[in-house]
Amino acid sequence: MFYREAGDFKTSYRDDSQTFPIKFDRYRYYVVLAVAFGIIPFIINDYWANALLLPFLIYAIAAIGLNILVGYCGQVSLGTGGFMAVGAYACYKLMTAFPDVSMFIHVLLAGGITAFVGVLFGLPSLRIKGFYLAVATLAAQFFLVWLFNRVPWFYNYSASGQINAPERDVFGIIVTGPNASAWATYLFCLIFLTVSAIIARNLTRGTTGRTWMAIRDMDIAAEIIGVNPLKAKLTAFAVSSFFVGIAGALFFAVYLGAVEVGEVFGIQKSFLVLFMVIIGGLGSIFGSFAGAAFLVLLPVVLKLIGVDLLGWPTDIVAHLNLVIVGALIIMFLILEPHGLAQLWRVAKEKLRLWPFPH
Amino acid sequence: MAQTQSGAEGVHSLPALLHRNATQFGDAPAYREKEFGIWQCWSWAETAKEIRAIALGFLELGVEKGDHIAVIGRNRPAHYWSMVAAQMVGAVPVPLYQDSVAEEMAYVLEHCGAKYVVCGDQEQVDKVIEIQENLHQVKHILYTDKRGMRKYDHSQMNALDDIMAEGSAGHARFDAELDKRIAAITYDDTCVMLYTSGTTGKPKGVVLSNRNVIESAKNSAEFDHLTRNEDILSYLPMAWVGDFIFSIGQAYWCGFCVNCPESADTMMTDLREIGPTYFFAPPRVFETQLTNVMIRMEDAGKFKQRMFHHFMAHAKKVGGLLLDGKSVGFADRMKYALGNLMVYGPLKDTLGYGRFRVGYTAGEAIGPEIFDFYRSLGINLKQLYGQTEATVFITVQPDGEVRADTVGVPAPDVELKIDDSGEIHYRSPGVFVEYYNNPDSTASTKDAEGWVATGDAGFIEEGSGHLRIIDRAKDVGKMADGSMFAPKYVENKLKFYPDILEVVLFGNGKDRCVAFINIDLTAVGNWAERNNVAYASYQELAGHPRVLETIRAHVEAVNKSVAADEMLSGCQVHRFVVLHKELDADDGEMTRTRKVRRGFVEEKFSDIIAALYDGSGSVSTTTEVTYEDGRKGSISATLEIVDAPVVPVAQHKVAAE
Amino acid sequence: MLDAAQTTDVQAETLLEVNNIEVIYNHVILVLKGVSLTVPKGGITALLGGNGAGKTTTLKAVSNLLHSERGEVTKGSIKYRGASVHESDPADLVEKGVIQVMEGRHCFEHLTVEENLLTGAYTRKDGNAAIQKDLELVYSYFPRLKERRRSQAGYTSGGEQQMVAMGRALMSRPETILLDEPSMGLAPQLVEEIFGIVKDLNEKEGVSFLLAEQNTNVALRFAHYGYILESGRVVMDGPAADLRENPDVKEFYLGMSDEGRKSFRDVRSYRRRKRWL
Amino acid sequence: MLDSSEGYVTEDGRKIGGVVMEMKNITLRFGGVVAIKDISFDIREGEIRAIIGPNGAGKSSMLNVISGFYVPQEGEVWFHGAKRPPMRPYEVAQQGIARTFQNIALFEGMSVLDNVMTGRLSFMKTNIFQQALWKGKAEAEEGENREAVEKIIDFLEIQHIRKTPVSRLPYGLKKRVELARALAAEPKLLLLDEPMAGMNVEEKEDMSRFILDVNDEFGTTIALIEHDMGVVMDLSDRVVVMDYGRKIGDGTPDEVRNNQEVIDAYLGVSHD
Amino acid sequence: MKTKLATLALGALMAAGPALADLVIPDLSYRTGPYAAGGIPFSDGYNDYFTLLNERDGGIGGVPVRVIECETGYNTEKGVECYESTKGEGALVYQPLSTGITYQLIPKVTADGIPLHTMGYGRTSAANGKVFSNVFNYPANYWNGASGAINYLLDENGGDLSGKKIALVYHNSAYGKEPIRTLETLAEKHGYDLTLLPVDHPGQEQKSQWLQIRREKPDYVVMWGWGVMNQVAVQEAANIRFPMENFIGVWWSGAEFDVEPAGDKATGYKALTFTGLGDDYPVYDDLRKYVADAGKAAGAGDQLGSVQYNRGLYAAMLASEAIKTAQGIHGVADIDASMMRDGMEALEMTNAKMDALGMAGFGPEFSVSCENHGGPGLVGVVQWDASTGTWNKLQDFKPTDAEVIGALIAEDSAAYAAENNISERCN
Repeated sequence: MFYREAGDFKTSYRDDSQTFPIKFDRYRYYVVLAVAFGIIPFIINDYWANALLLPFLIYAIAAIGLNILVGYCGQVSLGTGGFMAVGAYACYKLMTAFPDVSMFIHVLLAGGITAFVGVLFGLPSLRIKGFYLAVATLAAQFFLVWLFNRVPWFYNYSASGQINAPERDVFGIIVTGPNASAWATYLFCLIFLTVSAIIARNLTRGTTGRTWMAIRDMDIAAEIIGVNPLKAKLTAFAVSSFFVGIAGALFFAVYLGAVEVGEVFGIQKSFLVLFMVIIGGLGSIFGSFAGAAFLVLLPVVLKLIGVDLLGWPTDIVAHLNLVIVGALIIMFLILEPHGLAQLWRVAKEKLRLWPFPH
Repeated sequence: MAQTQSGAEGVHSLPALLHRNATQFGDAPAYREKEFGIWQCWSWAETAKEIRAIALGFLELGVEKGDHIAVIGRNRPAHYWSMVAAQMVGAVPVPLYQDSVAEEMAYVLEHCGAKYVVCGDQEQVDKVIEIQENLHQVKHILYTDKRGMRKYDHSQMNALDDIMAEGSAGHARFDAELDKRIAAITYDDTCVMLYTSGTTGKPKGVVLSNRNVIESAKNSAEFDHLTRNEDILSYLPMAWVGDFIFSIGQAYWCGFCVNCPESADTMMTDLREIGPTYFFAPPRVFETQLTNVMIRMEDAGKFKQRMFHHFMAHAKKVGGLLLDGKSVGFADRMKYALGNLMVYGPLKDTLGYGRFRVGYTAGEAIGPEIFDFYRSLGINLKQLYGQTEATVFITVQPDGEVRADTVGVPAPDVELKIDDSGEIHYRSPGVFVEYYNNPDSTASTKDAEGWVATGDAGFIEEGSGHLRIIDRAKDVGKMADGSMFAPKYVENKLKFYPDILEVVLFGNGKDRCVAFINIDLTAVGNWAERNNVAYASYQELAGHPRVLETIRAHVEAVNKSVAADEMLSGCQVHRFVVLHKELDADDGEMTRTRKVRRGFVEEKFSDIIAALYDGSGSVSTTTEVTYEDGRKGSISATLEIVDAPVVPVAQHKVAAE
Repeated sequence: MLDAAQTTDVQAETLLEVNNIEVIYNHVILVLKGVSLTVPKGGITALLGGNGAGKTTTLKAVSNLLHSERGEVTKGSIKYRGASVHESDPADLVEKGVIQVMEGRHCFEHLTVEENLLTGAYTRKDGNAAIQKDLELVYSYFPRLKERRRSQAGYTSGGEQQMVAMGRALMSRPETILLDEPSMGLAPQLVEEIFGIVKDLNEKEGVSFLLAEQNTNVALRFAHYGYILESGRVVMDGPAADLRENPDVKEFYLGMSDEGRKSFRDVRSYRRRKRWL
Repeated sequence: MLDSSEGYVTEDGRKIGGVVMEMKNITLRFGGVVAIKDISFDIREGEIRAIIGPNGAGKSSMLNVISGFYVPQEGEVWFHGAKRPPMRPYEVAQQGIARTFQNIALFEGMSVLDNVMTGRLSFMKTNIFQQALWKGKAEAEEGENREAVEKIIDFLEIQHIRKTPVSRLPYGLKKRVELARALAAEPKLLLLDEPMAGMNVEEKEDMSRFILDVNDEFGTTIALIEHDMGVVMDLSDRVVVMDYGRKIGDGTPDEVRNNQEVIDAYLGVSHD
Repeated sequence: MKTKLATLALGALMAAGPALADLVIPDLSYRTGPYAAGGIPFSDGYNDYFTLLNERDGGIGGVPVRVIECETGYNTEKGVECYESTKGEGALVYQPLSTGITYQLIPKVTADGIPLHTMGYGRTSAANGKVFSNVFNYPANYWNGASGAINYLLDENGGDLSGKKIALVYHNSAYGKEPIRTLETLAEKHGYDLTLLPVDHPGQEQKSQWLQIRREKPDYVVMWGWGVMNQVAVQEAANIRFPMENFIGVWWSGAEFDVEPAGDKATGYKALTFTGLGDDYPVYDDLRKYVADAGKAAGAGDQLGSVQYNRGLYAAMLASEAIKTAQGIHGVADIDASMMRDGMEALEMTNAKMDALGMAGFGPEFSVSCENHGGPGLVGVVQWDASTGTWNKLQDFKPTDAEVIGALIAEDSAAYAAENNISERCN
């Protein structure tokens, strides 16, 4: 009903293949960007940043990464936690080894290293598919966590095996450590998310994305049109791991500040990100955002309502939380197997047709 | 009068206007066509180049001055260009209805003696080839769509693209000749020849001069303040004067952009995409659209339906007033604004009228309900009254004086007079030159002073000066008892019901009136679904007792309202049938502009008319149908004849006398 | 009108009655509008029409398989023996005697032919002996299957898979079989063979068929009554013999012109307007 | 006539060139089952070559050999005058051989447009970094290829479903989209596996028109498997007949039609 | 996007509560998840003590205490969320009862100027007040624990452990890894063999570790476990008939619920402690009167007198005493976080004080200083008797190897200081 599409026509393929071909969507996107970059940094506080926005932004990056692999390329992965850990530990090693280098570079390099590791663990995907691949990535998850626990070099031989993010900056603005201000950490992550989303969108709408989707939908047919399955799958693993690695680095360095690999990057993280992708919608960038928002914010909202508003005991709320989140996930899977993104699409379609029903 | 002028702003012809546009605002869009998934776009400068290439190609083919070049195809830039290119080389473009069957087309081609034909696609080429077997006059066929054309003998046939390429390649040889021919065009040279698809008799070729077209375009454009920023969607038959004047006359005069849809099927989608600012459509388009709106809304949820009807009721109350600039209370304005957000805005947008600035409906009477519906949404839809012979414009409705029951005031430079018999006559710079090769008809239509008889009966309303049309003068007759028989009046009343698509009323010289009715398949089909009436085909639905019952109720209601009119109370429908087929232009029952050919129908279905008058309860009939390729088929059915309640009129008569 | 037109039995009891259904996919895409049809007991009723006309959707609406494809019947009713099928799931319908044989066959590839057939008897509770008897019956209709009873279904040819699918349906002792595109991808003789079996089953076992078929020629030779669907609507219906003689059906569905079969080399890029009247 | 290595001229005047692909004594076995037994035939440049035979005769297996899914145990595949080493299907595709499948192998989760765009893969030269950046080379390349694809979409008259997800399309349209995808690759040799399956006459007529146009206008060599004898007889220049993995006939439609062995094994009565 | 905005709006609404004069103590508890068994009694004790002070004394120094409970589920991310959501309320001190969360919070609290009390857990080297200004881990830390365990074994073995084999079964996390370095250093010093047996979170799966123990037959097993890991370990030990007397757990592995599931077989199992046992203290009379019987007990109210309940009680007592000290130092009743820090740094726990609180001998005597945030590190040993269902004291609070621990603390904190560019204070 808000859509006004009359006169919104395309005279070139460039216009037709842009991310938001509909004017209204495009404006809405600009507004969201303007608010995210221009308004939120000025009103943000520690609570918003650390409890809501940072986890949302970082999980969104991870979800985009996983979505590329699972949603676009159809390669099931349960190793997200492990790959995030690679990003985190790579970032930690870089931060401590090269203290004077910009944090920005560290995070990017951490992503790069993770991409490399991702490719290594993606190699089996050539021979194995589906459930078996899931098991293989699960093995990667356990192996990586074990590795980071086991080899003291990774945690600089600290007594507890924990890694702690020292204070680092980008162009003189502190983005890690306790003295980083909320707006700085927020913007730092937001930039990574924005760029990740744009890159993911560019890749998925172009040749690379189509080869991924071709492999996902029918690998035989993909081969017959000339897709080299090895290349397609490994690029998906690389790009996916790159994003996941960045998310891991940010998760450790900017959000938590200290990480214990088994707890933070355990199998439950893999599942959490996978849930985000599934609930958000496989094969949808927007879905990655929606899924991350849903799973990050829902518990907080439930807690706010349960504990702060209704004054219920924390444990009851915590249990209720689990029940409600679980129920919602199940409900979603039943009612809308294509996730929030599909709901969004249908809603959008309805609004575009408004007031008509079809 | 403008008879002595040498051309508006010094331009004598469409090629000259094209040159003006290409030099003054060459980068502005001139044509768009939806093809290959996007709107392909040509600026005025590019257009000028393309048209020149076609013209050069024509010269290469050997087109002589005064030759007729027929153009048969859907609305495409290349076809419009061909027409202008034809003018450039001094030839006369003759656009034809692309859905004509070969037989019809043969008459026109023979009558104008076209030596060259620009065809849209294989279908048209096939028809021309078939005609050529008997005609042997066509020297060369050009076609725009190459699909399927590969295997044809190309000795007398070419793709338009190819002759453009050839023309461009040989431009050195023809440039001078072309420029000479362009320069030689005068203001009173023939601009175009359009065949009227008369409801009676054979088509007549109306010759329109550059003066007719440019003056009419200029006057009408100024009347509605059209600018070169307008976008129009060209989807009406190219052979119709309306399309010519809007898509070529006004477009060249104003320099606005002509958008061509991808195909007839995608018209509605394309309409929405383009969102024209200036729009022209016969009432049928609006009727169909409104029917669709109502049908789709009926499928909506309860909440949406209630909201829709609530706000539409409000729009009915104040929408028209707001559009006319009348004063409306603040609360009503606010509510209208809310309605605009929730209903009118999105509705206009989905229909494609989001950018609608001004638009016209013409060609037939539009139902007041329908007309008001669009206006209440804030769509500035107006009526005009016109003819091919007048280069469209006779009367138009000025902003703020828009009413459903009149057709407005005389257009600029148009003079009107009503003769004693009530027939409307006019004189204007748009008055046609002649009927081609038909001096008798020319003389009987246009008198020496330039007054043209319209063939319609009407009167000028006291006070407002607006023209009101009663009916086609020729159709008005007398009943056996001497009372007036005005079929259009009754037919229109019936057609305003969404269920009824077409009506033909009979009764001239008889003691009572009977009618043929076509149901609207979309509307009635939807009603059937809602009411769990099963049907498989049009014929079955048309004969369904419940449908007949519904139609009977409509007829009854119309009878009541007709009875209230003293003059016409004799025109009540006593009996009717719902026809087993839709009246169709292919079968000759309608003109290509979808006007009923009363005489033809009367003759063709004489058995049914006889049954209507002889009191039988049903009639079995077999009807011939014609396919586009000329082959005949037939359908047979048994039709039930329905008696409709009539209001006794005796008292009225007594009272009247 | 329908009963009178039925060539087999004027008084035939109506088994399936589809009344004015509308089907919408994904909440917004309208695929069927106002489709009505009836299947009489002991009849072979054909649904004809092009791709996307709604034949398969109609069958799925009857067998309640739409949900898996995000479709739903939003209007109208479907009754089997007078009772609405809307509430029953596909498995219930099988018990009521309605079974669908899907397009593209859908055999259990890793099971043998015989195992595949036996899965069809899954809902039955009348004991092994009866099932064995029916198995023999199926083999009597499909002797090819008997030859290949031990082969894995995935390794049988397309025609055999179609037979397996039909045989499996028979094992549930259905009263009505909804048959979707039985001829697809089959060699000409096989098409004849399959339809011959349909006819046999219909005549000897009294099974009623509602079949969706592209191959109008064959379908109209074997069916008693036909419905032609276009763009989600029924545009024509009538006894098969009548339909075969209809000039439009001839032109558009049988590929016949006045001069006999048209060559596929002489096809035009445009097409005559259909005048379904 | 057929023996001339220089090609031949068809009844309707098309010139058929030299041998593009030659199958020499191909034998293919799955375990103990022989799917193809010592079959040889050739495909000439510009011709429409039909492969017919009963279900299970090994026709699809033959196409799978040509497109690299199966490597025959015996025999040689010659392409453009050179013996072809065993290749992966994507390498075969890169050599200019495109195909469609009997059971349709489209990418169900993608729109029609994207499906056809995948066919342009071999024309995509930008690397992943350029694509991530999008602006510049990748965008330009996308536009150019889109244009090519739109021509094909227009050619096959599937404009109206351009942005529809393939999964929503009925069978017949999917077949058409699959053909579009194969054409997008601008193949030298096009293999069609039952292009007319599941179509009514009207749709078969369309598909015939497309196949003829592709062959004639683009000069594409076509090999097709089809059951509709009307289509096969009308469209094809030469026909190979297979039965139980053996070749039982090879020649012009008329020759094949009158071959007693073919009639017995496949045609049954003559189909006209 | 819409959900997000709604949440933000809701969050803003929450944050804007009325500002009453009160002492805010966040309780980052975990009553759910695999560690709830320990989290619940601790949190109950922590809460109940403050309730007691409010009910009986009207708060501390006349200012009521407001405890904000926030469920972390022992999860670091939720811990961060709890910290961020409560710190704005004027939180005085954090007691997360999780080493993982402690590591997140150390930099944050330092930046925010809020003290963090990690009693007997957390980062051991935080005992060095010169580096860790806002972190306190008195009265004892892990390295005290490790040393205490070894000391006890030394006592049992007449001061000589050379050639003995000791296995460490530990939770494979920062918490479990903490004692490793001390045990290794002590191994060098005392000549015993140390075998490390990590158990992954949550700790239900220990079959392979105990198989290894059965194979290698260590003389002693020391355990750093938490939550469900403890009971599984005790059960497994019983299953392989490992002598319970030679099995000694840290204080977090020495509660009733850790041993009860193993039944009689658990008898003899030993654990370290730094708090008193049972409910035989005068303070319990008041607790019953003002809290439990008044229906104001936290949780189910059934944990009174249990080991971890007593720890919670003790932690709360230390906090309230630090508040009193801070009130004394600054002369303000409604203190803020930085005053609280001063109070904690100046905290002195004497027997007399504890006596007055009705908690005589509940914990060791100690005092905190600028340099030393860790207290004296006195460690006691208790032993389980399944027949009575009680823990019995084997050894009173005794000092640990300050020399070794001190050096390790200095080393680790120096590394931290270097990494984070912290200059030493208290100079």
